[in-house]
Amino acid sequence: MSSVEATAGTQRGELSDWLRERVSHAVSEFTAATALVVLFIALTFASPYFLTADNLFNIGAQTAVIAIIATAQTMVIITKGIDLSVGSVAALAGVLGAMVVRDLGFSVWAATAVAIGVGALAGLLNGLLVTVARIPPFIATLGTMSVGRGLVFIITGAVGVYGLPRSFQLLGNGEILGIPFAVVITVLVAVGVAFLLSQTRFGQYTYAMGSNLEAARRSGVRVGRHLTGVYVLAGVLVGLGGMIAASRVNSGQPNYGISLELDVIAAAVIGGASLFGGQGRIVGTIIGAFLIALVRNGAVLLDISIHYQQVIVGVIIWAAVYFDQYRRRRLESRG
Amino acid sequence: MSSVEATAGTQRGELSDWLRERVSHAVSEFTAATALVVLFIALTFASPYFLTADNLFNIGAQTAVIAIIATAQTMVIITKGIDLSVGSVAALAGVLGAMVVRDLGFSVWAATAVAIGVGALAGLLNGLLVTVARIPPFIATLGTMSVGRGLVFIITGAVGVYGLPRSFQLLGNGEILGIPFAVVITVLVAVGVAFLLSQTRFGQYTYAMGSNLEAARRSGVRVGRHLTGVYVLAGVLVGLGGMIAASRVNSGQPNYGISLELDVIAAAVIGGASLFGGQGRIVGTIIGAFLIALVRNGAVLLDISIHYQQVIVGVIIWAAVYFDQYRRRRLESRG
Amino acid sequence: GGVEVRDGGGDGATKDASGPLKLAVVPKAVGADYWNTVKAGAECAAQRAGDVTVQWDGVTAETDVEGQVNLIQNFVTKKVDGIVYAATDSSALAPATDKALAANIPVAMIDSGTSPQPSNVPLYATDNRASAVEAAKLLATELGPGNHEVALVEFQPGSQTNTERVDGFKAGLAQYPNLKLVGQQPSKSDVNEARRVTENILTANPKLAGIFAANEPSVLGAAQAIQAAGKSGKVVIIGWDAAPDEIAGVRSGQISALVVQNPFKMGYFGVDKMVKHLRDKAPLASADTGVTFVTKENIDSAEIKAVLEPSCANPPVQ
Amino acid sequence: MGTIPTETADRDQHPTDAEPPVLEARGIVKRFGHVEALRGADFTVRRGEVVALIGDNGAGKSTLIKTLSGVHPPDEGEIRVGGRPVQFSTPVDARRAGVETVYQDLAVADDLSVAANLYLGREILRSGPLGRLGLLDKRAMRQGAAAALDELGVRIPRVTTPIAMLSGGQRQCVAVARAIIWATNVVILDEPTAALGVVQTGRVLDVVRRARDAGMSVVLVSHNMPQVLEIADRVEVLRLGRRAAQLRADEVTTDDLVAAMTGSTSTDRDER
Amino acid sequence: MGTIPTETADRDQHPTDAEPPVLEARGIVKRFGHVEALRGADFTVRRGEVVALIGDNGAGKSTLIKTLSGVHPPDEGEIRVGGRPVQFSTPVDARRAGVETVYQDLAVADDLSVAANLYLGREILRSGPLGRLGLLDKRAMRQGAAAALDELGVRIPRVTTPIAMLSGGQRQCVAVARAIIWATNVVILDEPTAALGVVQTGRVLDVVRRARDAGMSVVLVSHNMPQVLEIADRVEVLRLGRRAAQLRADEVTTDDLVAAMTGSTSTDRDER
Ligand SMILES: Nc1ncnc2c1ncn2[C@@H]1O[C@H](COP(=O)(O)OP(=O)(O)OP(=O)(O)O)[C@@H](O)[C@H]1O
Ligand SMILES: Nc1ncnc2c1ncn2[C@@H]1O[C@H](COP(=O)(O)OP(=O)(O)OP(=O)(O)O)[C@@H](O)[C@H]1O
Ligand SMILES: [Mg+2]
Ligand SMILES: [Mg+2]
Repeated sequence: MSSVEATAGTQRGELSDWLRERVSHAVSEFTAATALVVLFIALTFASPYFLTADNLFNIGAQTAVIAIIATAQTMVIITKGIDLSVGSVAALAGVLGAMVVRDLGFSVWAATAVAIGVGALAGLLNGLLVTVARIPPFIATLGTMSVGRGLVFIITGAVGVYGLPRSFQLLGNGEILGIPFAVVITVLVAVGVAFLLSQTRFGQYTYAMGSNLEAARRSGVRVGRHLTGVYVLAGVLVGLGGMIAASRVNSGQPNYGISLELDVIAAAVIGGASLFGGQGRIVGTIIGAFLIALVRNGAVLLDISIHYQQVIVGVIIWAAVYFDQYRRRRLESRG
Repeated sequence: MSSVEATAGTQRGELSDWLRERVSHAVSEFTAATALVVLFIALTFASPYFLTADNLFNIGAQTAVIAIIATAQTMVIITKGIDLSVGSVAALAGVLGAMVVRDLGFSVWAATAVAIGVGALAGLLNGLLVTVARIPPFIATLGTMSVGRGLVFIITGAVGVYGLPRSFQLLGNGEILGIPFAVVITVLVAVGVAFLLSQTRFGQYTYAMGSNLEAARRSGVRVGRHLTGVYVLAGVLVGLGGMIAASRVNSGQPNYGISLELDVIAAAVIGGASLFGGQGRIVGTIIGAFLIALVRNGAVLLDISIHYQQVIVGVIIWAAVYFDQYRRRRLESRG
Repeated sequence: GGVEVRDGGGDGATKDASGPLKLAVVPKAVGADYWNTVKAGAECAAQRAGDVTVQWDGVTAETDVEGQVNLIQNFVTKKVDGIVYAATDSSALAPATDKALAANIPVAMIDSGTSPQPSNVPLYATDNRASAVEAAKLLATELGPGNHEVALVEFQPGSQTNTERVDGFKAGLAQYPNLKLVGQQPSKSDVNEARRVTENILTANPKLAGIFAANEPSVLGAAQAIQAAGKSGKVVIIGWDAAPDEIAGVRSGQISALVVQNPFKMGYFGVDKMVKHLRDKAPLASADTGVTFVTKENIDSAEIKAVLEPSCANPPVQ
Repeated sequence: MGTIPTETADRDQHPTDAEPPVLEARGIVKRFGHVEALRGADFTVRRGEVVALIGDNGAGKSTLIKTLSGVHPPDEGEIRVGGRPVQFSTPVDARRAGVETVYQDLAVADDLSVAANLYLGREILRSGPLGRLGLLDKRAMRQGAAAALDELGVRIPRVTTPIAMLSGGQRQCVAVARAIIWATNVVILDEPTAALGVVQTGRVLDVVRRARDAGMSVVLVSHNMPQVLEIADRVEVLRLGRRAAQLRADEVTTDDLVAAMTGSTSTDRDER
Repeated sequence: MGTIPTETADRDQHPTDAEPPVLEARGIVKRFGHVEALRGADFTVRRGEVVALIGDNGAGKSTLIKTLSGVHPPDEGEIRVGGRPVQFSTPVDARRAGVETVYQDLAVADDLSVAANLYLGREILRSGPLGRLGLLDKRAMRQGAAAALDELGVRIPRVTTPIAMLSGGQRQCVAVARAIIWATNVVILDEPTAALGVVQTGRVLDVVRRARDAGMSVVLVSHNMPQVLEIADRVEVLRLGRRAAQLRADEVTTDDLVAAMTGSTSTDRDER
């Protein structure tokens, strides 16, 4: 209390309050956004093919699924959780979505509903394991990951689901006003979840639970129900992502999404989410997802082998988190 | 202070102290051990091939690498860390170990030293990232995982290292007095690390850092150096494990160990290690590793497909942690 | 000293097995159309032989070499009557084969053998490398004279089959100086990934004229990327394997040619010869199961049909 | 000793009181496994009074308070609000009954702002259909929080500052303010001034007085006997999980309180 | 007011003292980014005295103590032990100089036993080559811990109990005991009794007196003014990161202390 202390929230302070809040959030994303811009400019100069509408749309569509599932992961990470089951669940959703189209003649929309339902069920399972059985999220979702993958293989007999009608490609390959449909969905999902997290009670509780679960409980938040809700909503997005992935390749792939969890956790963390809970924003996660996608895209454009890509992605993960931590420490000590 | 309160440590209390300490530790391992025994007995009855010297030796040899690397993982988990890079680092160590034999004519022992050195270096890198760059372990080792795998491919040109002399199989396929050499190494490693953790200052500091890093620091523990030491030692074991794995398949496999981290974390957690740090014992981890191995072995003997195995392993992970949490809650409330 | 490598040598003598037989059949990995055709072949042979059960089990990824070593070992423990399998790694699985032989369990290899390959262990396979050289030739023929840019979509760097096909393709390409390899990216046997890398290759090389995709998911992803880019028919695809969607691609002209092995025959031979060996003491001898190049022209020929749509009623095993 | 304390066993000790106690605990038993933290504890809060709840470390004060605020449902015994038995099975129930608590282990969410913490679990939603979707009226909450803190005289930086950036004393002030703002019946404060400086302590005690003057009842847990005697109207003493004494603050000395807590007087009937 | 406090600016105020102070801080500056927690703080501890360090919340008491115990190396200024300048860059340095500290945010390892916590950083190793390998003599530590706790009169369950199972008061006792056991020169206690009951507080104060009687110096941080006046020989007041006053405990009243802390007297020369 020694230095700065003002009477709370005077009218004069409103704008600067608003700014401070924005700025303090933005720190987390600043490093990632800077890296994204630098990489973008570098690639523009390095490859004549980079800055073309086609390529940018491709990047958008390629990143859509990762971005959507990373959005789901971010919500879970904010609650101090983690979801290792995203890859299995996305595969399960995509495969079942494809099967109901092929075997039961469902429309693509009905199939999407099925995929989302599968994701929601898996999310519900994760949520109940965490809240009712009180299994830590890492373990609960590790189990779901294993069980989910097993189920995908059992259901499909380990064979891809092929022979789908052309309409199945709508979500993944369709366009709307020349923009990939998958990109439109991603934008809607990201904006929607960002809005949910920052402007609604649901979002407020999500941060509160990640910050101090007991405090949230004692404040009257029904933490069991609410935490389960976060996992279910995450599952819904994972199911949607799995369906888009299946649609993009016009088939249900039982092998889809192996080690996808690491990619999406990396995206969230690069974008400023903290594995200790209570922190993270969707805009950062989206930036993180595109940063990784851009590295991959750029590597192919510049004909850099996959092996160097892995090294580069690793170094970017280190660098992003290092600089973020560094800036946070500085900001905090300026606090 | 209302109920039990005695003057500290009277002579009379020594034995019961000793017992209490043992019992409280054992809780963590009780569930896993019970499951192991039950499974063992069930398999003995279910398959005539199970309880044979050959099969038990095989299980031992098959589990050796997982058990050794899970031991390394347990040390890291006790410090409240996690090491996602074990798979990449084991592959790197195995591949380099194989390359020095093939290309430089090293003996198998010298190659083992090289593999261990590679592991130690990777561990040092992880340790420095965590302590000096202050990157959280999950992210630091996620980066190492990506970079390590990239390096393996770059070094090998994505081709397995073949053409090794028969002596290269010593660690993985050798026998000593009829016991697989890998099993002997595993026992030595497990006993050594268990001793280190429970009986030495190094072990004491490891638990102290995982329990309260700041307290350890203020108590005069050189936490930076010591934490780095834990990662280095873990790296040494991972390098050794990678070498044994390479020896078992008589070649350096660049793809070795993909998603190995999940298996070894599962083993540690089934055995009672807590991802929140400060808790975990090697005996539990070994039990966890064997539990998973037994499921895999039993599934083949009973003609259960790989897909069901995944489901079963997932369920076992859930069950082990659920019962452990349940017992802990009961024990704690019994105070 | 007391430490020595366990010797895998055995006399190879087989037990008398006139009664029911239990065979383990192990693919490189479960989860692809190709291996399911192998399975169909194996089961067909078992059914025709009568009183033979096939236990089909495998690891989930071709890269899980150690997992396969353990699996074979567990089958040895279980004392199956014979093991028919495809090695994920030629060198790594050699000791596993030795251990089976030492336990008097005969072994037959399908698709991929071991190195060294014991003389009493047959191999029923096609030569991946030679077939990949042929694939390069097909690509060159399809593209015709003039300079062309081509790309390669491999699947799992570091796995042996991948290495053989990539080596073969590059060796074949070396004979055509007018073809320039401008891109090489892996799909990790994931269709989504195959599509992604192909899209990026197409962006980086707008003049790309041909692609060789080295396995089923790679082909499917590459075809989809090319279709999405509106370049169907303009970029020649030479693929591998014969999943239904690949066949459809050949019919529609998206895919110029497919290198098609005869997985049914591999599975069939593996089990059939093993049963004859066990029951009639017939010696085991290797055989080439052959490779077919499927194009739009020959796709409806009876011979190709038998390979593409194998059925136990009329097995393509002559 | 100034007065002979009322004995615990005498349950219906105020049959003539016109108004029933606003909050009352009767025979509360709470076990944690084999530890019996409360062994039939009684506790009474009347309208408009400051009751101090004192007792040795581990006497069960915090546990009693947690049963009164719905954090730990009791194993036995009953809780009454305004004379009517109630079931507090979650913190929400207690808050609905107008009981607000500041816990010893401060329960605030570090990453949320001061305003968000003040309104946690009671967010103001936008009016209209948007509100029904859970849309927050952040502006109203900021202004409400600023106004409430101003009114209480609590000095805090901007209400948008995350709690993590506040000092221990400031966090304590936020927690107390939060309880006072929402309480309609009873405010329970579990050692609220333990970490506070003299000035800050004075401010919290001022707030307590003001709450009482506004007609609320305040329960204060404290180990600081002079402070207890200064601010409390009545003192209840807990020992070994039971009520050991009820005392009027203006009739006792610090030594009486200590004696009652440690059981060194004749009030000590409940020794096991 | 009982006495005119010695002014801070007068640095060489005791040139005639025969013995130099056992521990002394001169002109310590400590910044956390833009926050200047200490702005040239001075502090003196003489042999065999109990010094109370008081000040408002955020005055910098804990920060000063952390510089004295090597947790935060100061940005400017110097620390002297027995008159000789020293550099405490890690807690180990301070401990080597015989300075032991109980921190406000208790630094104990929950999963370790009481004995292991008492010996943390100072483990007894087996004699001989095994010891050089780091092998612990657990039995010796158990017995040593039990004996030390007995001697201090601290009541704790078995020394093998993990700290996590102790009550807050018991944990505090372990932390205090640990500091007392190892200190050879100075024991620093940062609000050690904040969470303690009257009885436990008394016990800690007893321990403090015994330490002084054994020739050690004790630094006590507290917000409880009566307690400060009861136990301390001397009081140093910190305000806004600087020494605001040095007072003799037997010459001042609580009001003097409060005045010095809040700066409402003539001692207030250092207002920024
Ligand atoms: N969640 C819990 N699990 C197990 N035992 C508990 C729990 N909470 C409290 N206890 C035990 O119940 C008894 C009473 O604890 P409580 O915290 O109510 O005491 P208190 O009077 O508040 O003490 P203090 O003055 O130290 O805050 C103690 O023995 C304590 O160890
Ligand atoms: N690690 C830190 N980082 C940033 N600021 C800090 C840090 N530690 C202390 N401060 C700031 O330094 C100032 C002094 O804090 P300090 O903890 O020393 O006060 P104190 O006198 O001990 O207060 P209290 O009586 O509340 O314990 C405060 O403004 C505090 O916010
Ligand atoms: Mg309490
Ligand atoms: Mg302090």
